[in-house]
Amino acid sequence: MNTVLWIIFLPIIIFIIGTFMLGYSRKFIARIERRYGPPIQQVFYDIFKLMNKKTNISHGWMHDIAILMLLGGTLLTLYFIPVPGFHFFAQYGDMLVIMYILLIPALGMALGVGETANPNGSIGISRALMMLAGYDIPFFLTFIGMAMLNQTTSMYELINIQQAGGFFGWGLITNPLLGVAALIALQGMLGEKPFEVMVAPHEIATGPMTEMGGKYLGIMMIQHAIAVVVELTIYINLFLGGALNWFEYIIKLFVLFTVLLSVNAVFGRFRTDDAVRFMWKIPLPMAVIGVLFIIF
Amino acid sequence: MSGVISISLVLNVASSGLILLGLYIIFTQKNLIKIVIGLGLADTGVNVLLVSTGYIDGNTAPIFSNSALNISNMVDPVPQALVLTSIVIGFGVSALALALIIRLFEKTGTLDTSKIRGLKW
Amino acid sequence: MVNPILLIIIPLGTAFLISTVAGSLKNSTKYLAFLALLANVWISISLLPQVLKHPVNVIIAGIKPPLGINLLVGPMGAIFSIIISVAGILVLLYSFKYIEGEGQSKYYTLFLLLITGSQGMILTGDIFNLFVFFEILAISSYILVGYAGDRNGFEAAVKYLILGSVGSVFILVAVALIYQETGTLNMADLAGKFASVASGKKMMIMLFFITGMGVEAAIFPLNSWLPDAHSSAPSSISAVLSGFVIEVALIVIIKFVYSIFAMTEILQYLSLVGVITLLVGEFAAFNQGNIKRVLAYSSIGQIGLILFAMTLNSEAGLSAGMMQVVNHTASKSILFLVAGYMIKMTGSYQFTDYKGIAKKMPVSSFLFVLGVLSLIGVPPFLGFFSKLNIIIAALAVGNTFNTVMVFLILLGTIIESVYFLKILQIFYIGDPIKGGVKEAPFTAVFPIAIFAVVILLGFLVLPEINIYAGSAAAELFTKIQITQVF
Amino acid sequence: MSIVSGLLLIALAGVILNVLFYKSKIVQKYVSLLLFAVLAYLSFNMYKQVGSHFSIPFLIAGQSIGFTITWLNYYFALMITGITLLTAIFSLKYMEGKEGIVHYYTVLFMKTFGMLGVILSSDLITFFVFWEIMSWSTFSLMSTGGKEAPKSALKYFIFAVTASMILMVGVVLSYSLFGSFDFAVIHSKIDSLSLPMTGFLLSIFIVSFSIESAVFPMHSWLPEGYSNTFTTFTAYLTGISTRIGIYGIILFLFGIFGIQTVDKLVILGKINFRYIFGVFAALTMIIPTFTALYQHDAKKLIAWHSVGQGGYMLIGLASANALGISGGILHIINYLTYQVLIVFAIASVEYRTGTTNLNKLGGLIKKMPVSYLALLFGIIGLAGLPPMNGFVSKWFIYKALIMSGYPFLAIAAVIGTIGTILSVYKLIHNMFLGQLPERYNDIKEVSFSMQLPMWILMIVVFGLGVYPGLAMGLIAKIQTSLGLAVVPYSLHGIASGSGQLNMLVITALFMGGLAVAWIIYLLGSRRKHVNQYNNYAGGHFLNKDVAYNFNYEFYAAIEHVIDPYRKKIIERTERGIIGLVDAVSEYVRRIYTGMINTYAIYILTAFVITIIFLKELI
Repeated sequence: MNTVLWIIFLPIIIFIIGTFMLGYSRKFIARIERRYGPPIQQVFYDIFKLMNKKTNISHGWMHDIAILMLLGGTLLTLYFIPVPGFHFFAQYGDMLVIMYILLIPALGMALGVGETANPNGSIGISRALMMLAGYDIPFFLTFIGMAMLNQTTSMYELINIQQAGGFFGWGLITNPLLGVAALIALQGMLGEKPFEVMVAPHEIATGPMTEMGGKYLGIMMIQHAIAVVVELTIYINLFLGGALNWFEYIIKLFVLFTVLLSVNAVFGRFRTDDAVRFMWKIPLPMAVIGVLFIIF
Repeated sequence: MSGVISISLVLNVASSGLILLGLYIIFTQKNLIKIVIGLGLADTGVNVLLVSTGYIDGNTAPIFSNSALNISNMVDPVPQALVLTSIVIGFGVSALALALIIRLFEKTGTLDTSKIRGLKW
Repeated sequence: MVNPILLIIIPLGTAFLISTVAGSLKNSTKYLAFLALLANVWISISLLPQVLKHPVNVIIAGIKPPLGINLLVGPMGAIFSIIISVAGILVLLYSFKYIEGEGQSKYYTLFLLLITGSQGMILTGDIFNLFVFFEILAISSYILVGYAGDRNGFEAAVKYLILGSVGSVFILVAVALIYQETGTLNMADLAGKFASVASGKKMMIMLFFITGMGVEAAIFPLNSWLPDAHSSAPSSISAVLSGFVIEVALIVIIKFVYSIFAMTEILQYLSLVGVITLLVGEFAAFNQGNIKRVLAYSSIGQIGLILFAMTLNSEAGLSAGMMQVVNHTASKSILFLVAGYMIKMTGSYQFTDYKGIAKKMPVSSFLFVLGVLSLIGVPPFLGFFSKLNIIIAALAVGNTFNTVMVFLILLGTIIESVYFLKILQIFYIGDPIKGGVKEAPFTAVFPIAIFAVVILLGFLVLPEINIYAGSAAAELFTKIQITQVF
Repeated sequence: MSIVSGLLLIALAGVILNVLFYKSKIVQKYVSLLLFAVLAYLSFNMYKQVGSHFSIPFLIAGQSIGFTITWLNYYFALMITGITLLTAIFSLKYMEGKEGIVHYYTVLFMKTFGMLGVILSSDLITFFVFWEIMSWSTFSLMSTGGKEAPKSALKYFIFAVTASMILMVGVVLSYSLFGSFDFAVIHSKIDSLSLPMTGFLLSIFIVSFSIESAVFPMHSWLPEGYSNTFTTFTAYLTGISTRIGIYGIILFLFGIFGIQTVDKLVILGKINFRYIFGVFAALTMIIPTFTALYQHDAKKLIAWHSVGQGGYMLIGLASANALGISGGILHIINYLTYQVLIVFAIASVEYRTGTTNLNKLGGLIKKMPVSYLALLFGIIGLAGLPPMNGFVSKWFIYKALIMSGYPFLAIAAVIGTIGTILSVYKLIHNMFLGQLPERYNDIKEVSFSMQLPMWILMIVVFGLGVYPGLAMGLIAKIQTSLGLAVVPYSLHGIASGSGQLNMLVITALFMGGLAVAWIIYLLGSRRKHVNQYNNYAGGHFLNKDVAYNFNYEFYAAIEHVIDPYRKKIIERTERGIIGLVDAVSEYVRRIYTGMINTYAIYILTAFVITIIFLKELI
């Protein structure tokens, strides 16, 4: 019975956490730039406003389906990630499945933006995909390293193994190289500042979001909120020993997010090829050496 | 009659000398006519060799005109028969060669082998 | 039982008959030649079953060997005389329309002389007689090469003549030395006596003979005349030359090496020379423009392959070589005969000018394709089975030398299939060429079609071919039969 | 009259009929279609006669032409006849009015005849005979249908002839070693061989099959060869033709040599044969997929991918644990379905617009929705994303590689997948999304006879994606017949074992997520449809003659990063080899100088050389 309850309420809880985190991120960056920044619940207001817009411009049936794929895909990944107290679906799909499910929303958005027939959108998508090539290889290699070390690809078992070791069991501690490489890759995955090439407002008019307005933009912001939490949770489960109760989980989320935001706040944006070159020059060799350590 | 040098030795040396001379001409001379002459020389050399095979010292020609001579002191007649055909063949070939060279001369206007190189590679 | 001597007398007689009646019969001399060859074909085929039991020995003019000349017809001789007469009659049929003009009776006389020479070389049991038939064959092919009457024809004929005569000088020296040592000219008698000859002398004799006959058999360093002669001769003649004349010379070498000289050490050297000949032939043909020169070089390649197969010192190798000879005669004749009409129609020797000719000459291009496929050795054709048997025979010995040779042969096949494919692509792809190009006449296409039938349906008759080729190989390999001739 | 002779006779009948009735259109189209359907039906119920042997009494070198039906060749026969049937249906309309139709159908039948013969053969000689027929018909199939078709077909032919020559050596060598051509006999005597000889024999067979299935260093013939001919042929060739090489590898690696003998082959102590094979497969995955990024012709892009995907099958086989092998074999049918689906979509676009140049197309989604959907299903499969079947076999391969401890082969597979995702999005974006150029305004969707194969394949791709168990049953039988361990499969994926895979749950959850998103979507007010010129353009207005599309140099940045590493080693080595052959042939031609004297001196040299040789001989 409680699984059905979990299935209904989990997205809402994660949505609320996510939105608060986005609000917190705006406030945090504002503080660094010595201004007050909007209230924490500002993101709720934005989403509420966007959802009630009268005119929602759409460029074709694929544009609409893309938005559905976007949100639906993210919800799908949500269920497969073991969250404190609920890991019913984790047994049906392991880490490999999660890594691929993450790509469905990206593909959905790409198709929708392509449909809007706006070159800014297309440039944004091509940059997003190139960035994907950049960060995904090191991230996947760190996951392969962890999976080989513990001889399992299921995330739930990885958490249990790390929990058993206590603080020193954390992935970040047992093999720091993989942990740091994954952290840099995570920076790219979330699209934070040094690697924020796809939503570059100054260069390509917010890239994929140029033709998104009204409820389309609203749904995209909902999706962004959930996606941030999902990606952070993946890193936490792999390298920060997962979380047994919600309090520890939220603490870890906010601490990790602050680390990423602080990097985001102080760095300018890479050019796309420099971003990819950076990703292949720094985190990838680190991950390779980490895996070599595991093998020998 | 067998002086210091036996007849068959002389014949052998003569035939190989002739053959080598003939082949030497073919290898070096540029003029087609000279090459045909070289061929002729080589042919005669071979014929000499062929005849010398049948020669037995001190025997005479194998003709039964007077019954006094018996088989034992006669030269072996078989190679002589062979030489006959070989000479005829040699003659035929050189006649053909010269005819062809004349027609070639009509067409190319030169006898120099280095110039007649229409067909190569 | 028909006396095999007829195989030589009929063509010789008709040749002289034609030259005498040439004045009155004018253009119908060719039918006389056709009848002669028809008789030849019938005799050689009727000879085959009889020969399988034991070789036929024919004494000429009543004088028993070793003094008299005799014909010794073993299975190898019989098969070869069939090849010569069948290929001869088909090419003759082809040249009915191909050779026009008033001088054609000379052509047919020479053609018959050529057939006589090759039949004679195969059947004779006496080495000097072999030399005489060799000269008949050589002289008639010199003239026939120059028959076209153009600058290239005469140049090729002169070159062929001079090199051929140098070769015949070497052969005659060998014959003389043989007579000097063993005192006999009869092959069977010689086989017995040759072992007793001093090894130094034996080597000299073999050396002279192989170099001399090698010139006519187109082995690598000695075959410089072949590309010029085969490419500037009229196509029917190049078909005959590539078809069986060079194979006849090769078979004589093989017969001498196996049964008379019995020097098996030289076999490995000869197979090496064979592979070198193959590679030289294939590489030289690779970027040739003139279609007949390509086919000439490919003949050199195929001769190399046959030489390699036959000098494997095993019965399987010999029989595979025999099959390859049949395949090469048939497919190479197709290629030359088709090329003949293509040149006649388009007026150019360069195959790059035959773009899209398949649309104008569909039947002959299709036959050309069959010829190419069989030459390369594509499965349903005869060429595949002979090549497969050659490689089986080569690898059966299993030493590294043969494995390396097999790889080189296959490299040659790859190059051969590439340059033939380029030609086929030019034929079939591209817009058809302008000008009055139309299909070759029926009398030309008919013989080519029969050759095609030989290679296409060869595999139906495979078991029989195996028996005959096997018995021919046995005859050469086991030298006993040849000695009990008296 | 066993199924085998039925199959072969019908294929042969197809060839003969098409040649005889080359004038009549009915024979070409409908009779051929009927024959293909019969072929498909026959091969479908081949499983009844699995294990039966059928031989023609005709002897080649002492071996009769024999055929057997095993589970493996039932699997391949299904694929061959299925795809030929779909291609025939598709080309009913596609080949309308194109010249060279006679050649098209005759060669299609000959190719099917060759392929069926190869997979059904039970001994080396039959295998080789049909292999030659197949490679010759592929050559003639590839040499029509495009301007550069002959040149690229010749390039293919050079590789194919080398492959079949190496195969011939293998066939004859094993005959001389084992005394028989029959697979069963060779399999039983395989251990009697010394280790280096087994290694040599195995590498001969593997090299010749890898040339045919375009493994890394020998793949350069495939992209031009497959894309310069009719697009329906591209579908047919990329789909099944290169996979016969994979059939050969499976048959010889597992069927004849057996996994134990292969594992015995260890070189330099640690590296075993399979790891080397895996490295080549990994290179086959990475390099072609990233070259596909550079292509701006759809057919070339897909052809490069077919090389890349071949790498996945091989690496699955190289991992050689139960999961990996079943993943590799499953990937063959998965790949076949979505690959042919993609190329049919490209073919329909080419049929309507006349070009496959990605820089000139765009916005066709408005005019050709069905082809768009087909391409979408195809690229999701090709990229290996969950709902479609591509994901299942890639998941097997990843799991196997990680579990059996090959991290770097696994990461190579990941790099390959990412390269695929990038280039695959470029394909669908440049063709169907973005601005619709003016000249394609009046384009209509393709007719039903071209849509039918696309619909069928879409259903199969999605069906196998959700229920991989359908194919897993057959693959389990194949694995048992080859003597390999079987994977505990269930209808929706992997039932138990260390990590579960339940495609049914994933798809259900995805549909659930879509429903939730749809409800949220309905909360907002109605959408307002606008045409493509009502778009943000930095304050400027848009109209028809402004080309407002981003197609050209779609991945400029990543190309900029990769370029220094692209040394085009393959093209340079090929030019080097061809240059060498030309130089040698020029040099050899020069031997015949045309001077009589030099020819005479050649005779003398031959004479002298023979003396030297004979001197040391005696």
